Amino acid sequence: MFEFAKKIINFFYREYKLNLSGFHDILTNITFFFISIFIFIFSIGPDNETLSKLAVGIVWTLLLLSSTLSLRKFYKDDFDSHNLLILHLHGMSFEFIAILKTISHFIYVQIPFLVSIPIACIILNISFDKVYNLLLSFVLGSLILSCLGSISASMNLLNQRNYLLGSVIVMIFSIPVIIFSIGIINLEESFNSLINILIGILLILFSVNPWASGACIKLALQNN
Amino acid sequence: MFEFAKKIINFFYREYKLNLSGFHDILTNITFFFISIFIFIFSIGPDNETLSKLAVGIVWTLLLLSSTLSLRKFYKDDFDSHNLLILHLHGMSFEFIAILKTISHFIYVQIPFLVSIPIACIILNISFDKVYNLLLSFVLGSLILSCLGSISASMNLLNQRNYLLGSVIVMIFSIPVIIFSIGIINLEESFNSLINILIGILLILFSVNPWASGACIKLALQNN
Amino acid sequence: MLILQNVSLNRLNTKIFENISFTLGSGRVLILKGKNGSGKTSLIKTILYLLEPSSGSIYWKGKILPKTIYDFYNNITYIGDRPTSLKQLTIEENIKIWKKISISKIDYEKIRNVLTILKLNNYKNKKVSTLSLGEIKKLELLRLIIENKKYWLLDEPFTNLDLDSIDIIRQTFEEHCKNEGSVLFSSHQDIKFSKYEEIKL
Amino acid sequence: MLILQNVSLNRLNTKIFENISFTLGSGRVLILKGKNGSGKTSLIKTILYLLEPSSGSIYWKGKILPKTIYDFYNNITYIGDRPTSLKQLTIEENIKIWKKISISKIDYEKIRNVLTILKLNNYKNKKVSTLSLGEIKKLELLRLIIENKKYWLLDEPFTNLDLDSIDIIRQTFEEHCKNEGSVLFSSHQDIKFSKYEEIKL
Amino acid sequence: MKFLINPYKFNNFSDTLIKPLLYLSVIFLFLGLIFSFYFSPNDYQQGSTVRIMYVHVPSAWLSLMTYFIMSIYSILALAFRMPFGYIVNSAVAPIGATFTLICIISGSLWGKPMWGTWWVWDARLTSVAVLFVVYLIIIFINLSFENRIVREKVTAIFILIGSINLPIVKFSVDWWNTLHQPATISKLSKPSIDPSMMVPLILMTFAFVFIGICIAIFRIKTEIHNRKNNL
Ligand code: HEM
Ligand SMILES: Nc1ncnc2c1ncn2[C@@H]1O[C@H](COP(=O)(O)OP(=O)(O)OP(=O)(O)O)[C@@H](O)[C@H]1O
Ligand SMILES: Nc1ncnc2c1ncn2[C@@H]1O[C@H](COP(=O)(O)OP(=O)(O)OP(=O)(O)O)[C@@H](O)[C@H]1O
Ligand SMILES: [Mg+2]
Ligand SMILES: [Mg+2]
Repeated sequence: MFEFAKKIINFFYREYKLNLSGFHDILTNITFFFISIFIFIFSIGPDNETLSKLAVGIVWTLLLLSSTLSLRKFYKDDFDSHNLLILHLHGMSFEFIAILKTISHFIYVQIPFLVSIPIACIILNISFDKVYNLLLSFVLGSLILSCLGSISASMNLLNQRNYLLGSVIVMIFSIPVIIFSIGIINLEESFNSLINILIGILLILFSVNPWASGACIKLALQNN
Repeated sequence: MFEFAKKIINFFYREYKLNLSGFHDILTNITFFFISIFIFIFSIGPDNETLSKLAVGIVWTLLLLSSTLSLRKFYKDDFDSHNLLILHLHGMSFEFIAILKTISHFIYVQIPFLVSIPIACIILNISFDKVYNLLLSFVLGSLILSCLGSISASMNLLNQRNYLLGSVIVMIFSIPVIIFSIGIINLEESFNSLINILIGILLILFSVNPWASGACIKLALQNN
Repeated sequence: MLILQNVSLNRLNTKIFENISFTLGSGRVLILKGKNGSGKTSLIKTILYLLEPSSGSIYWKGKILPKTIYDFYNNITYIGDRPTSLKQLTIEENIKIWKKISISKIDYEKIRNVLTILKLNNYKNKKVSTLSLGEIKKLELLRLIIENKKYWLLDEPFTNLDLDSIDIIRQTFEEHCKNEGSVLFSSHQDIKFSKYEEIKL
Repeated sequence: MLILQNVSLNRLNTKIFENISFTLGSGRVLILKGKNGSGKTSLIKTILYLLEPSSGSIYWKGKILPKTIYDFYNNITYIGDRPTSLKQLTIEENIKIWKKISISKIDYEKIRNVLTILKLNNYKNKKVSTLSLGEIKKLELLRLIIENKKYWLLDEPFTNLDLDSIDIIRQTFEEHCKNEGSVLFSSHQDIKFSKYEEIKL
Repeated sequence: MKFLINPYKFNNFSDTLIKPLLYLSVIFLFLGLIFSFYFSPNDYQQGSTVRIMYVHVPSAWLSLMTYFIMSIYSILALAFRMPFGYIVNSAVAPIGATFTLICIISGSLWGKPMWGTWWVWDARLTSVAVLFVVYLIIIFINLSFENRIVREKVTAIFILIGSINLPIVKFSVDWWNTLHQPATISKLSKPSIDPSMMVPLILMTFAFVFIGICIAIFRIKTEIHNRKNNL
């Protein structure tokens, strides 16, 4: 049991080493995020009211788009260098690897974003009482995106030709998520029920993800 | 002379094989573009007026995104597999390779986007008299982004210390370009002078790009 | 003890190998030999049960394999035919990661000794991407020492190595066998062991 | 004719090799030998002028090198130590790309013959990512035939190959030398040529 | 009805079926075109643009129908392990996509004179656009994944998840108030449309159905043939 916990910690240590040296990817993402916000401000004009009305939607879309930016790194590098295989031989089932990878994607890729959301709120004139709801929905949403990303990135291992397809699949599945989360911020009365729906989606995805990703990784290893 | 032309054509043949395994890859690109627009609309809301105000910003963001998405493929794969070196040994200077790569990035990554812009105009309610100006500014803008992308991707090959220079500063460079181009659509009077500024930026970048990228590639080959 | 019984493998509907049987007990060296494309790498992957044999069965400690797979994994070190070290990190960082991943209790002194023997000690803080091919291969082989398992499965461990290093590795194998370990590897080169068996594919 | 005169190289302020001099004329086989990390790959890259020698000079057809570099490139085929074929494409597609890139006038019949000799003919429509390591290496070496240049520079051309294939490649080298070609390669293995020189690094 | 789930039976049965179907589709198309251009009245509001309806509505129905069929076959394939389902899925998806595209194009051609724009983002139109994208993704998955088993499973699962969109397309006009026409013809009770418009509509619908079935048969047969040779 103790050894098991140690394994998990060590996995995250490894991911940390991997992602930190690729820190420029995270930076690229964040820069993309802010530049896009600027683009919108310039194209709308600094009219405060429309801006704060649209702000949440814009932030959501940007979150989604930039998490598709990092899809390629999700499994590809480790797969190509056979490191997924080595991890597996150290007693982690592919399903377990998928879970850990998803969590580490959330920690190392999504969280830097979540941190920058309050700043985005300031720039976009979102009122501060909404920030709490916003953050909660974003945390749930980005966990969902991590799960979707894991599934589609593992599917992309089987498909060396068309890597955008993974992004497209993630995006079409995230449409309902976006609809719900936007609803959360606009209709404040039904906050709890909508959050519950989001949590429901998250739970479903979180339990489907290991099996789907694990199966894909296994198949990819057999074919390569 | 004739052989030289042949070399260029064959280079593009190779790039074609690398980038597109078939026509459906281009279609996937276009689909990606449209789904992104969908997602914007789902999150911003279907109000026609705000939409047409935001439309140009949306398209610009997506253009920026698509060119950052493909940055990794720009030189990295060919560099890692030593193919850049092989091309060089076939009599192409690194500067020349950079020019050809930039053009082929424009052709195989940006053009599929540009083709879908007229349709995007329809679904985003941009009035048709603007389409010509819009397309002109997008063609210029995406050429500029290709040049910037080439520089940043080649800097990323050096990756160890210069990553900040690589991705982020180049993205910041794209801000003035975008501001100009958005201005082009909104202020119709000064159209010509703004276009001229864009052309100026493009010319500067187009002549700087081969030297900058070529030097980076050469340095990267020495250090690797 | 690992036993293969009449194992055959198909990939994409073509037969790769047929009716392979052998036993890998403690203290033994097995060498896989065969032409290019004869299926050495595939056989090793089949033993690891990454590829499912199309017929025949593999036994580990008397039980049929997929059942006791994690116990099996717990007793082997596999080093494949391509480098797995992380290129953007230094030798030392890679070793640290491997130590953590395999929860190895080996002390750092011993690793340093091995590094010195392999002549890698001077490059400890060099990034893997700036090493020569042979140096990378030697770094890979270090995993054998770090993980400290009983069964070693290796795919072409001697490529890119110079003659001295080959001899060091050979001696390591022999020593491992004396300590009741066992080694299975594929190779195109002729390496002389005091006691070994060959499997022709 | 390629002449190296007292060439030395530093990388990251450490000396890699010093005062190397030799001549590569037509009809000759030069073999670079040396331990891991002794600088064989670096020397070949220096000859290609990808690394600038820290002292000494390289002459091509009597002229100092960086001046006539493209003429030099026009006369060599370099095959490095890692595969350059595109993994997502088939063998045939790769050959087609190489033919186009080098504007080679070789007819397809000849390539097919070579493929048959190398036993790759059955895999023509298989993707490179599903080939075995040796098969990939043989595919790489096909570039020698496609480009049809006089000078061949190769970095460890025999790794991963089985004995038969090594012999085929060796014969190809010998034949190339008979036709006034010349070959420079690095290797850890001992390959017997009828006439060759060794350079120790 | 075995031929609907067994590839060999299908192959034999479709050989006898294909000729009459071809004749039928030509006849119905001919009649339908004649009726819709000469024997149907102009609408008192819409003028002659109402004739777009005879293309728009059948193709809209068929795009939904095709997807529904694909969902059924996905269930058959996944739950009852009938590989014929996978064959149908990969053969029929492009047909459905084409119908959807026809629906969208004819709809926007109709929308310009009626609503003043080519496109609005109301629930019906948006959900049809999503349907089209779903079709496209199904096609792409079929083209990009090399491993056949993976490809089939992924497609089938994707089709099933995407079928959530079907009721949204169908009932969006009832659930939200939109610009788009609510169900008038396909209402369960009594259709509220003039019979003189009903006749060409029905003729055209049958023409589309037969054409669709013919193409589907051809595609399924080639798919079966391909699989036989690859295995
Ligand atoms: C691009 C825009 C459009 C799209 C994507 C679209 C989509 C659809 C779809 C999917 C259906 C089938 C619904 C069902 O089976 O219940 C349908 C039916 C129909 N559409 Fe459209 N439509 C569009 C534009 C229009 C326009 C502009 C008009 C006319 C003003 C129109 C009139 C109708 C009518 C009358 C029906 C038959 C409704 C029924 O009785 O079931 N549509 N459309
Ligand atoms: N992923 C794959 N899918 C289909 N066939 C494959 C795959 N990988 C290898 N093969 C084929 O299986 C055969 C055996 O390959 P394998 O890699 O096991 O050979 P090997 O004995 O290791 O050869 P080498 O000595 O060249 O390394 C080869 O003909 C190869 O083309
Ligand atoms: N990019 C680099 N930057 C700095 N040092 C390097 C770089 N590449 C190689 N070296 C060092 O230069 C030395 C020579 O490397 P080289 O690759 O030339 O050796 P080699 O003789 O080819 O060895 P091998 O037989 O293992 O292939 C090694 O010690 C290596 O660590
Ligand atoms: Mg092998
Ligand atoms: Mg070397």
